[in-house]
Amino acid sequence: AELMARFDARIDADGRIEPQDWMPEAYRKTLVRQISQHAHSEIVGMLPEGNWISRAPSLKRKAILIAKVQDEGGHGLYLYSAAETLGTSRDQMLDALHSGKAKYSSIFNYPTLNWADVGVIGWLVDGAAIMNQVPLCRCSYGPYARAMVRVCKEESFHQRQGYEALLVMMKGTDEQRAMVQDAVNRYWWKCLAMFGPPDADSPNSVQGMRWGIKRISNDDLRQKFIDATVPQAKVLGVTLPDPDLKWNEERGHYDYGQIDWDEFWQTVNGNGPCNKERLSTRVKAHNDGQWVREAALAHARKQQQRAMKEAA
Amino acid sequence: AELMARFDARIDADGRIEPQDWMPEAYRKTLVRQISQHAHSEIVGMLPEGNWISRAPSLKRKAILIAKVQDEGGHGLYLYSAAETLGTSRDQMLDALHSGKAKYSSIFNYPTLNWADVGVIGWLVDGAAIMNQVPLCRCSYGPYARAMVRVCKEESFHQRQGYEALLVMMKGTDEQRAMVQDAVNRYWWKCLAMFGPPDADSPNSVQGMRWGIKRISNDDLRQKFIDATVPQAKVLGVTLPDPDLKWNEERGHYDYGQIDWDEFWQTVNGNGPCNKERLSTRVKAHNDGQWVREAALAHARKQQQRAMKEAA
Amino acid sequence: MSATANYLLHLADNAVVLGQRNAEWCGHGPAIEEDIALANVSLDLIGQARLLYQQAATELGGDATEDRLAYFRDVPEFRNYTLLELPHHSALVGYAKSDLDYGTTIVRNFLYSALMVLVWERLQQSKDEQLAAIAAKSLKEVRYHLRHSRDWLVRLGDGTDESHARVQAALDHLMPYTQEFWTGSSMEAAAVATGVGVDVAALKSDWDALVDDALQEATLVRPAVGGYVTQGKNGLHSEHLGFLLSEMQGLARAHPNASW
Amino acid sequence: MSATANYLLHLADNAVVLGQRNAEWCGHGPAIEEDIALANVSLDLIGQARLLYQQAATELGGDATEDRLAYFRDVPEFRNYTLLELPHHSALVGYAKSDLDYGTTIVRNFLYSALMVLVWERLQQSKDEQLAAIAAKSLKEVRYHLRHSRDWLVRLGDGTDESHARVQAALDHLMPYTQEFWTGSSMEAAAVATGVGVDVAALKSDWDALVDDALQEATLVRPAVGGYVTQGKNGLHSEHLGFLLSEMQGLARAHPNASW
Repeated sequence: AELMARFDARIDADGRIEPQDWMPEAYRKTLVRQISQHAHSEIVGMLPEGNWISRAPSLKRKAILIAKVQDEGGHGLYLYSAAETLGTSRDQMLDALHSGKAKYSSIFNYPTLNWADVGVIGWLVDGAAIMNQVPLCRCSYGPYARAMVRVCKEESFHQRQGYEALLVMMKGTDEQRAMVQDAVNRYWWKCLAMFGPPDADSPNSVQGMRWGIKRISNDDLRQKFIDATVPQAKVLGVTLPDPDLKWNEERGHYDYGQIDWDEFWQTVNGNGPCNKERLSTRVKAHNDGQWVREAALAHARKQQQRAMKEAA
Repeated sequence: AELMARFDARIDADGRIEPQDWMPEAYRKTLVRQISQHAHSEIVGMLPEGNWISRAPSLKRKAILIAKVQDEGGHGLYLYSAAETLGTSRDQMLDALHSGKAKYSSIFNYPTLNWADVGVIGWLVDGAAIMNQVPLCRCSYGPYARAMVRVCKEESFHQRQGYEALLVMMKGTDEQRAMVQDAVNRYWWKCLAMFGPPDADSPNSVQGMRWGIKRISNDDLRQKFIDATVPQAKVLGVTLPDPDLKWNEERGHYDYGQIDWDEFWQTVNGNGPCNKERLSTRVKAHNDGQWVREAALAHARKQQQRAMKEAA
Repeated sequence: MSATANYLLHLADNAVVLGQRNAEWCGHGPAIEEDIALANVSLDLIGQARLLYQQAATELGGDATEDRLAYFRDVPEFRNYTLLELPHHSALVGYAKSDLDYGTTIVRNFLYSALMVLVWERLQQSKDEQLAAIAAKSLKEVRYHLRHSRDWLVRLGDGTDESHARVQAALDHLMPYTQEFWTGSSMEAAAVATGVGVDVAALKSDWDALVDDALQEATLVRPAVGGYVTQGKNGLHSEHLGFLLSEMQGLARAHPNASW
Repeated sequence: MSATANYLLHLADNAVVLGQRNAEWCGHGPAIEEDIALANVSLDLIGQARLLYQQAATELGGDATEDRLAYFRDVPEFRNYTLLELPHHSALVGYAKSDLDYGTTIVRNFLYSALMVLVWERLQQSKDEQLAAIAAKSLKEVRYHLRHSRDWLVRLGDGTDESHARVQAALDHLMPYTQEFWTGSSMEAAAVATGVGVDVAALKSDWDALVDDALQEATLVRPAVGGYVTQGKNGLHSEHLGFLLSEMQGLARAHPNASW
């Protein structure tokens, strides 16, 4: 009870909880779930964009895309490390992913169907992710907060690169403009859903707020994202596929239409267009790589034995 | 000895030997080697052309190419059947192929590098094969001779199709003409080598001639092929890559340059550009298909048992 | 675009995409007989595609030709069922290379042929006389495709433990994609309205009977389906079609002014 | 084409083709660290290719640009070593899909990096100042590539029985392709004559020492080589390059007037 009181006081004072500190089991569990889910999203998120590396239409864009996907792998690594400070191993987390117990961001269960998807993922998907993640830089758990500072910095860079790639395409041929519009049409609503269900239907959020893990509500973040994105879409010259989207002078915000939550939950629950492919691709990579990982372990053991022999 | 005399008499009278007839062991062995080698060539020969099916530049050409490759599979089947009449099984022959003991036509150890290769294989490779094979339609062994009648008919059709495809390309763009010339440059000399070493270096031929398996010498066939092809090349508008190629009024034939027999033997002996790939592709197909063949056998056995039960 | 042209392109795209996939076995089949059989299926499908594209080109007029339609349209313009563009193995992203699985090939050919015997049968009465003629020819071909794939489905299902497991896995993987057959589309509705097309949803019970009968003989379990319904026929494809078309169309597009 | 441009294209094609191959692991590696490492190698190689193509474009003048050189040349114009275009598994025809084998990837990266540390080192003294500058930058990168692939070569060779067998098989498969490094070509001779290029044959004993040292530590046997010597650097490639380029160039070629 004394520990709990000290923990609560630290949270209330906006202080940081560190790995060696005592923390309630529910706090630990919530963080492990959230951080590992975030790590899985980075790793699975390499696939839809990776889909276009071999076909990137210029060497510059190919290099930018490889660098971006590589960064996502790096984010996955920091985040797995952050989760490991809470006493769970990477293998445990990967098992949970591969067995379907752990989730990852549902946005990656949609296919990338044309080259503009890569730009739109940078602009809108990373944009939405940043909105979600910036508040996490002030999260109460130290290692997660610090990982998020680095992640957000790189994600902002990716977002700008994505937007810039779309600007170039919109200045190009009719076919290029059509690609961008097609990609925006397919991704816009899915991005709005990335902020999670409406606050009224999101009971988990309260505890998250209390613990300083979640700082802003789903609906507030969504509104902030829409308000930031509409002017960017205008500059770009694309139409956001929502006839209800218009400025509300009174609210000082953009109004927007109904999100298809049924489709969102279908996808979250495994019935999106690419859920099976994404997961089986990860499982296959893991299984196919087993002999490589085993070799590395075996070699390390042999090295150690040799060192011990020499020392003896 | 009486059997041998009867066999010799039949051969001398240009009669046919049939599966149930007595034949000398060496005759049988020679035929098994030659027919199975021919069958293997058909099967391996599906690979270099199959390489372009997915990329054929029009649906018509795609259909023609699929039909051609399918015919080659069919030729392989008749020829394996013809060889089986000599008391060897398809499995034994395939084992010999897969273990590298049996040979196949060395021409298929060269890569197909542009679309015109498909046409050139039809025109020159099939053309050379027909020259070699037409005499086999009168071969002393009945099943082989009959198989060859059908094979030659289809091959002539393929040759005309190949030539026609090249004619269309030569009437097309500069790039198309360059493709045809490039393919002819790469294939011409290899096709001349298809007739085998010069008669002076080809001791096996004598016995083959005696037995009515081989009817015309390597050099005579080669000359016949060259004499037939040069005018076709002129019509087509391609240059055959041999500066020594010219009409010899006295001989009534075209003279031609030196064939690189060293390169020929290197490739025959396993060191051509694609020997390993061709063989490992066949081996992989065979191994990967094992579960399918086993399933078919298991099902057939079950069917038989069910039928026997019902009958009982 | 006219309802008829739209509908012809749907049928043609189905045929060309599955024809392209089946041809991938050429030289790699489990027995020479199967190399030949699949080449034959592929050849029939390419032949059907040619007739259908030619007819669509006539409908469309202008500079449309069979090859412009097959080689110069992009992914979102293709109207084939998603089922037909999948690689010959279970779920994996498009660029992850994997091996050819004969079970997957057989199951797909079976599920599609079972539909198309019914479709072509009805389309013999299409108001579009050319399409009716194509249907009569295609019906004969697809009956053979159905027999071939059904025979192998039974062999693999009733064969060894391994083959049973593999073909059941392929069935579990592919069956959900057949949901796309039965969901309506404006493209199909328009063709049905003019008497050119067939109402595929009305064929479901016949298809179920064909499938159930074969699965029973093959000792396979029909998986329950649900979840995501693919929409390839509306132009919304999987990531696989892009790779298939890039290989198929590359040479033709590199030489847009060439004749072959 | 000038000797320098020719030689720059050889170096650039090497880099872009191997960069394209290494990137195929992205999302499919045996551990996230390896996904990142191979993406990094790929990124370095694409970066080298860009600088080299830019320099070649300057040499060539006219409408040459880095992307025209990478995306609008055909197979016979590419001058990369055949070794670098092979898929990540042992010998199979180009269109036979198969799995990625990490042993093959590591052995190839090792054999090539061991050469290129020597080549870039010498090219720092190239008479072409731009190339000398690119060499200085590339040398740092390729040292990392060599360390990464050598470390894994040792781990796999000295690891388990399975990994030893697999990496030895990859070595046996790939080593014959290194013969292409040492056979002369007019393209290289011309560049050596002007002081722009390096005489690769003269590097063989240094390369042998690097390779033998690593193989010994990895407990691997260096296979004897002989037989066919590939000639990719002279434009005569394997069947694999066509598939690699068709995927790489397809989108760019479908939109020849677009900027990206």
